[in-house]
Amino acid sequence: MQLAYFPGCSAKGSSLDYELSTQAVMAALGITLKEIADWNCCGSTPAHAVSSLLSSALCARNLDLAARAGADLLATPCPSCLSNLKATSKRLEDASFRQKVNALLDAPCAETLPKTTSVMQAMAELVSLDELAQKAKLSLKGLKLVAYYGCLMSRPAELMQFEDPENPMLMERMLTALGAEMLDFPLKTACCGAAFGIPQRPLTAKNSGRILELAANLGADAIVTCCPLCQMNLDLRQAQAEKAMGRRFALPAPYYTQILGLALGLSPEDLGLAKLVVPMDGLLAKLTPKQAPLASEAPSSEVSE
Amino acid sequence: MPALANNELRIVGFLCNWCSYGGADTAGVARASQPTDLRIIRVPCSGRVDPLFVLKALLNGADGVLVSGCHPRDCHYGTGNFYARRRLEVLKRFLPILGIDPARFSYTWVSASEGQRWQKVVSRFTEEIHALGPAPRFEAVEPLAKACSWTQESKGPVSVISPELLEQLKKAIADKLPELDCVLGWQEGRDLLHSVPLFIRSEDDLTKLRCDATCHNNLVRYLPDLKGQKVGIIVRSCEARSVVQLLQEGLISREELVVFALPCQGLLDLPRLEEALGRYQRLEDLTLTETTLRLRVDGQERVFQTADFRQSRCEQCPGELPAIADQSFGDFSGQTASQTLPPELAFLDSLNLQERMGFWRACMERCILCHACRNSCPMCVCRDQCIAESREPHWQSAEASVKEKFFFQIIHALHLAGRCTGCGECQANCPVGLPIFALRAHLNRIVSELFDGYQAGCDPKAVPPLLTYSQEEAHIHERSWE
Amino acid sequence: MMNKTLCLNSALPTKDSNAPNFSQKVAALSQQAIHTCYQCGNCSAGCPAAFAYDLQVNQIMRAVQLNQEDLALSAKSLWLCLGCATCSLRCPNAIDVARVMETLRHLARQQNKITVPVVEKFWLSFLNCLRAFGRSYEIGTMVLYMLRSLRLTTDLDLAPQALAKAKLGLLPHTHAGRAAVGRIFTRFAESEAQSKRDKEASSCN
Amino acid sequence: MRIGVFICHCGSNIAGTVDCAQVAAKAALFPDVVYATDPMYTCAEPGQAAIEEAIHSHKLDGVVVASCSPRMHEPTFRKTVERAGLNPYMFEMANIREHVSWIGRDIEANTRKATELVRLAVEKLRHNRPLQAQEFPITRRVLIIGGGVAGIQAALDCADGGIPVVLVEREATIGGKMAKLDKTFPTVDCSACILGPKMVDVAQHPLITLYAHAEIEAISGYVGNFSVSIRQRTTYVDWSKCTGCGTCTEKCPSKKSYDHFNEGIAPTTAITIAFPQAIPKKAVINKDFCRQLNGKKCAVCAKVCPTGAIDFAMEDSFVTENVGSIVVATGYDLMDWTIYGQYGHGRYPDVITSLAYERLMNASGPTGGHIVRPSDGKEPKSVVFVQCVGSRDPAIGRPYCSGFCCMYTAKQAILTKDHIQDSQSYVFYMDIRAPGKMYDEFTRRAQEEYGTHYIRGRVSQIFPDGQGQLTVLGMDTLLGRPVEIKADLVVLAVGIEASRGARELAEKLRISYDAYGFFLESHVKLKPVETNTAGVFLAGVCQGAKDIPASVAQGSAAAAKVLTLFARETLASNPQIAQVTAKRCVGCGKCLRCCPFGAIKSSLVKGEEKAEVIATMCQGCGLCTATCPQGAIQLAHATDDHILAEVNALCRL
Repeated sequence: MQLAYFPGCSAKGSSLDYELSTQAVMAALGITLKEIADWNCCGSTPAHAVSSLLSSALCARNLDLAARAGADLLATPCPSCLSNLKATSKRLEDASFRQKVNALLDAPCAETLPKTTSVMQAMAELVSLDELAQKAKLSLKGLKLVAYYGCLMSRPAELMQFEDPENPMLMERMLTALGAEMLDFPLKTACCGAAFGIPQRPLTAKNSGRILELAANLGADAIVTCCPLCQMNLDLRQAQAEKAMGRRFALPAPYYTQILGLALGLSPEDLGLAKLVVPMDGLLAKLTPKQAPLASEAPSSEVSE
Repeated sequence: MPALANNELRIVGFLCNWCSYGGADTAGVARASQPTDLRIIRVPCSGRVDPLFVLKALLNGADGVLVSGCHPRDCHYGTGNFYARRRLEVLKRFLPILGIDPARFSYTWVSASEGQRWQKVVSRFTEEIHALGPAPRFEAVEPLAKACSWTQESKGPVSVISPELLEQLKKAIADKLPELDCVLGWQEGRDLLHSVPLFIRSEDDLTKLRCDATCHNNLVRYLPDLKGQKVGIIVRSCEARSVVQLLQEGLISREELVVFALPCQGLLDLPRLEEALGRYQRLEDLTLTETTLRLRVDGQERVFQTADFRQSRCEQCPGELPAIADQSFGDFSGQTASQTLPPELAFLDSLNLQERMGFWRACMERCILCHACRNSCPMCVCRDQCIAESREPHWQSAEASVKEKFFFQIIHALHLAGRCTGCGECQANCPVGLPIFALRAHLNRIVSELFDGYQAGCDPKAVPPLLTYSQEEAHIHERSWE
Repeated sequence: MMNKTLCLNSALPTKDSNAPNFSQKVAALSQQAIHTCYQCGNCSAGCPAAFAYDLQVNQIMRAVQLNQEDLALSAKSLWLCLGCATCSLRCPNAIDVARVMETLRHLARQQNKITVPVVEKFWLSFLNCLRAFGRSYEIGTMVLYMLRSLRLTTDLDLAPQALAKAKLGLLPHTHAGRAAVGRIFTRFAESEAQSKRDKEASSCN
Repeated sequence: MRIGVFICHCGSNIAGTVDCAQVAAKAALFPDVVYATDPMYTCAEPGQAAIEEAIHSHKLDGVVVASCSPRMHEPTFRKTVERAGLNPYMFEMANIREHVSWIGRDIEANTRKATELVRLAVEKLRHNRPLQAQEFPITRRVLIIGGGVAGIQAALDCADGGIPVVLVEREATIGGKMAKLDKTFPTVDCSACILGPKMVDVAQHPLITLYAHAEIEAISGYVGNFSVSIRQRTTYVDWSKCTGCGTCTEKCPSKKSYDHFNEGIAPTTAITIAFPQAIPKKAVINKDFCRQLNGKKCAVCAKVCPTGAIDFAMEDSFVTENVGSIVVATGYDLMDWTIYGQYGHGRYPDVITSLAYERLMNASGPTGGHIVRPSDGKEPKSVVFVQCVGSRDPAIGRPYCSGFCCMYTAKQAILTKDHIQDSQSYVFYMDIRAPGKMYDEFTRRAQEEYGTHYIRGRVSQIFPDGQGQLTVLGMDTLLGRPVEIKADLVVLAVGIEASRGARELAEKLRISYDAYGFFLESHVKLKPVETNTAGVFLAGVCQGAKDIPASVAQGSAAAAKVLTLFARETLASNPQIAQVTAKRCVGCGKCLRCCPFGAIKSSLVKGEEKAEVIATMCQGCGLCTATCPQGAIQLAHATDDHILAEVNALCRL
């Protein structure tokens, strides 16, 4: 299976571990990610904060590259990139807006642009929970986790078309299938403070703090993330959040791909675990080998070692 | 859209008293501004709206007609709008064959509480009618003098009844005759090529009986008049379907009927044959085989390939005989369905709306209002009570304008919706050769599309689709006014 | 400004003018039915940045309804909005409030009402790097931002961690598309300048 | 014919945008019109007198009034012309207000349109013939659907007025929502104490037949003579034997049944009697939870029942009742609030509905009236009430106000303080709607005497804080600050919707309903109890949100309508019915097949089959007229000629 892939800038910088683990997990699941050549930044928040036109022009170039490479579906791990790509596709339905965007590009973008999706949804689409569970080497049994999606994965709801916008359950389904105990986490779509960590630190520290606090109160071993920016706020900036809330969390905030990767038996190096600021050592220790399926349930084709 | 004062178009609305008229009141109470073009006629129920009212309005100068009733399931009378939905949908699809833009007619459902929806409906409909502009007037359109080709490449042979089979039939009739008041068949008319109906009352009459491909008259036309008598009838596929339809409608009674069925491969198209023959004094002899017709005319031998003169109607014959025969004669296996588009209809389909109206305009100039089409139709059961000629109700004025003549054709066609068995007698009997069967063929096509391939005259137990309804219509989709 | 009595009459529509008032303008640009807001406050109740706002989201909506352009566009809140769209998700009148906020931000920028300059400086630093390199360049953005905002110690506390974990790429990515992105920015700047000139020309007439 | 035309100004309602004098002047030129004028108010007493006067002085034999909708004043003017000696059906109306003056401002266009509508009416009137109503006997019994407080009131009033009543209730007991309430506002008196006696009266009244645990299967007929098929849903208990002793409910081993009456706050047994004051006080088996009915061996109830009333083989049965009138009082249900993900989709046990809270406070409820948290049985100290959950929320398609939530929320806040002295209540509201007698004072008391904190704003999210409490994120729009409250219990004032099955019932009754399933009254202001189907009346919340006093008042109003209808032995039929011209009829029976009322039969006329209309059954829809190809059956005053005259008046220029 092949999937056109837009990694987004963070993948090459601050969230290199997300990129490593995404690549590793997808490979383990038999899906090849085909990075579109020569892609550029989606513009992130600053571009659309300044102008929808600028933001859409930057995204349109990427969509156009993907279309010319023959993709009809483009996946990205980053919710922020996805949000910009989807918003652009929507805006381009308006002919006059499309004209304005085309005027900013070197050449008008292709008539038919690929649909866009998150790597998470594409994975769920291509690999069933049963298959996932079957491919697992280690069990997550005994792990208490909360899944944290952030805002952009599900909002705006009409645009993102991701699960129940108030209570998405996709990560829960995946991780439960691998044996983890998923705690009901009411703040799973609350905002972490986004990119304001730099210009307005209290905004980010307080919001991330609130999220971490609830996860800690619920007794979670880790807060599982899927967005580079959220992950940075919850992990790298966790100390800032602790300061704002006046208490210590020491709560690991791995990417869901890192947890999936562990269950699939991939090595911590392949998954970039060393890049996590809050270490996962305690959690790693809890992993157990998957119980061998009962003889009657074992797939006949499997060769016993 | 505020229509400009002097730019108003003529839009007629038929609104049911209980829902839509109330909805329009609700819109008024809410001061929901609307274009002023629409004039509302209050009717008790959308089911009261005879599609002919809509056509009357459209032919008489309305630029648009809107019918609105209660939402399906909410009819004040329970089921009126279910019937309306079927009839009005058939009407909407019928309009294009007349050359009328179907967008000029719309029907919808608005409840008494839906003032806003009513405002939207009126505004949208008025806007659409304005986009179309004033409707072309039938009496003012340019006549389109274009000949409609009736010929059609024929594949099949025509019917020949062997002397043995004919004898078998005669014997069977003779056996049954004592219990019957009469038996309907055919006999030679003014010459060997032209048949007329034969009312067999005695064995002597039997000697005159003929049943070959020249015998085209649909005998079923006489059956309703003979109600109360015990009658036998010789049928082929087309007559059989007419019998079934009349049985369905309760206009003849099965107990009073004895059906003698004959197989049929096809009939000869007499008007075309006459044209090929030219004027003649005497037809001296006729020999018919399945493939050739030999005539001795004024001492001259003429030979025709029957395939060239097979009635186009026989190309669309569904073939199979409905199961109503009391006695069957001969081999029915050769009857196959071919189901091509009637040539008249194919011709009209090839024209655009404007051309179609022009074409009918030219036709109606030639119509002499002789009513032969109606009188030969086995389904025209109103007889002397045809609304085209009555004072009360007064549907048609006595003037013989093209518009009134056209309206007569529309009455006949719409009264046949879901009932026409496609025998083609209307057109065959037209003295000026107007392709009026196209109207019926189009209606049959609509009925088949809307009601799961329904064909009139196939099943004696079926309920004609316009005399029933279903709560959810599979093929009728209400338009959205968004 | 916050405590000033507002004169609502100044926003009366003029009879002979067809020009849309502020509320209608925002409604048109954001494609949202501003007038349906009935001030339930649900947007503010769920807003993660509300504690930092000078004017709450529902108050900004109110200001727009009453055509208080200056009040709405001068709100610092516009620049503190995280764009998380919680307000839009829960608005009982289905107003995409986040989109209204973004529209107001665009309008404020056009009028040079940048009431929280550090935020804009951060954005511009990001975009400058993007223009130069085609992809975001975190260290570059930080350096530019620190120079612009004169906040030279921003996130200094994180630097050891970030560097140790190699969180930030020290060099910008190199890729062929950077020139194409640069051209997008150039054309965008031209089109902005042009529309500004057009606006000035029309207001002179 | 001599026709008089009256173009009403309706004050400025019509004259504001229609040149009435000009319309009258043009109307005077229409065929057969001998008199045309434009009075100020035609429907007022002087206006009607002027019509009568004109009929006499101008020897009119037909009248056209152009004014408001005929749905409003057609009956008024029919009586007017009748007083002047004309047949009431020699009258037509043109609607130049709702359909003209109120929907456009262009005087020129409106005047032209009004003139054409008058022309239409004149042309129609020219085809009118005098019609005579027939008298037909009526069944003086009434069916009341729904045994809530509105239905109970209507039943008692009708029965006290001497009219036999058939009362059909879907649940196993009458009493409706009111029976579930603890106290009622604004007097805080006990709901059971004021409703209970009325319920007993229903049970004991000799003229009331009660079918509980029953539903309406089908309705046919028309005003004066309805035939109603009632489905008696199986209870698996023979009620003729059941004494309501309750032994079965004590012994039933299946104790996990969902308790509908108690809104599910605690489980109950599979065989139940809804509550101690239930009427009828009979047991019912819940099929979903009964062991015996689910293939397990049990039948404990059958063993302990002293009268042998348990019947596991019982099936639904049907009864037919003939009545002359119907009162619909089907009430409401709560909307499904679990669509709100931000309030937890229903997965937090301590977020409950206001109706469940009533059962929690009620002394006859499962907790014996002790307010405790469903999650851990602890007494809550901090209680948050959230109003407008599912009301005034256009985003979920419910823009309407549920009417009584503000009041009961205030009551619940007061009662909370009464129950738990050291508790604090918070109410999130958007507006306090308290316009009734003593209502506003009541909401003030909740704040002033009971210290309830009223916070103006909606709640964005409710979630468990992981430490045993719920976090409520709200907004105080008056303070301009978001607020956060730690709550032990959250009570949602869930919006109402039309009772489940209301739409299907409306279809059976042939009455209309609005976009939200509430039944449509004939006129919002002037006919709030009537429906568009003669003989069918509305009472209570099924027509729209209202509180107990208003429901009771409407129940009495509906009863008054029934008694008015039954004040006579016979009813006059609508003479605007179908008529057959036997000569034209070919006896094809197409009309018989379509008639929705079975009002056409086939009869032999001179040996030929012809259609014949049964006058008292025909309701005048005209479907037959549109169906008959010969035009042999014509609906009086909507004949083909009437409608053709109207079409021609509009189209033939």
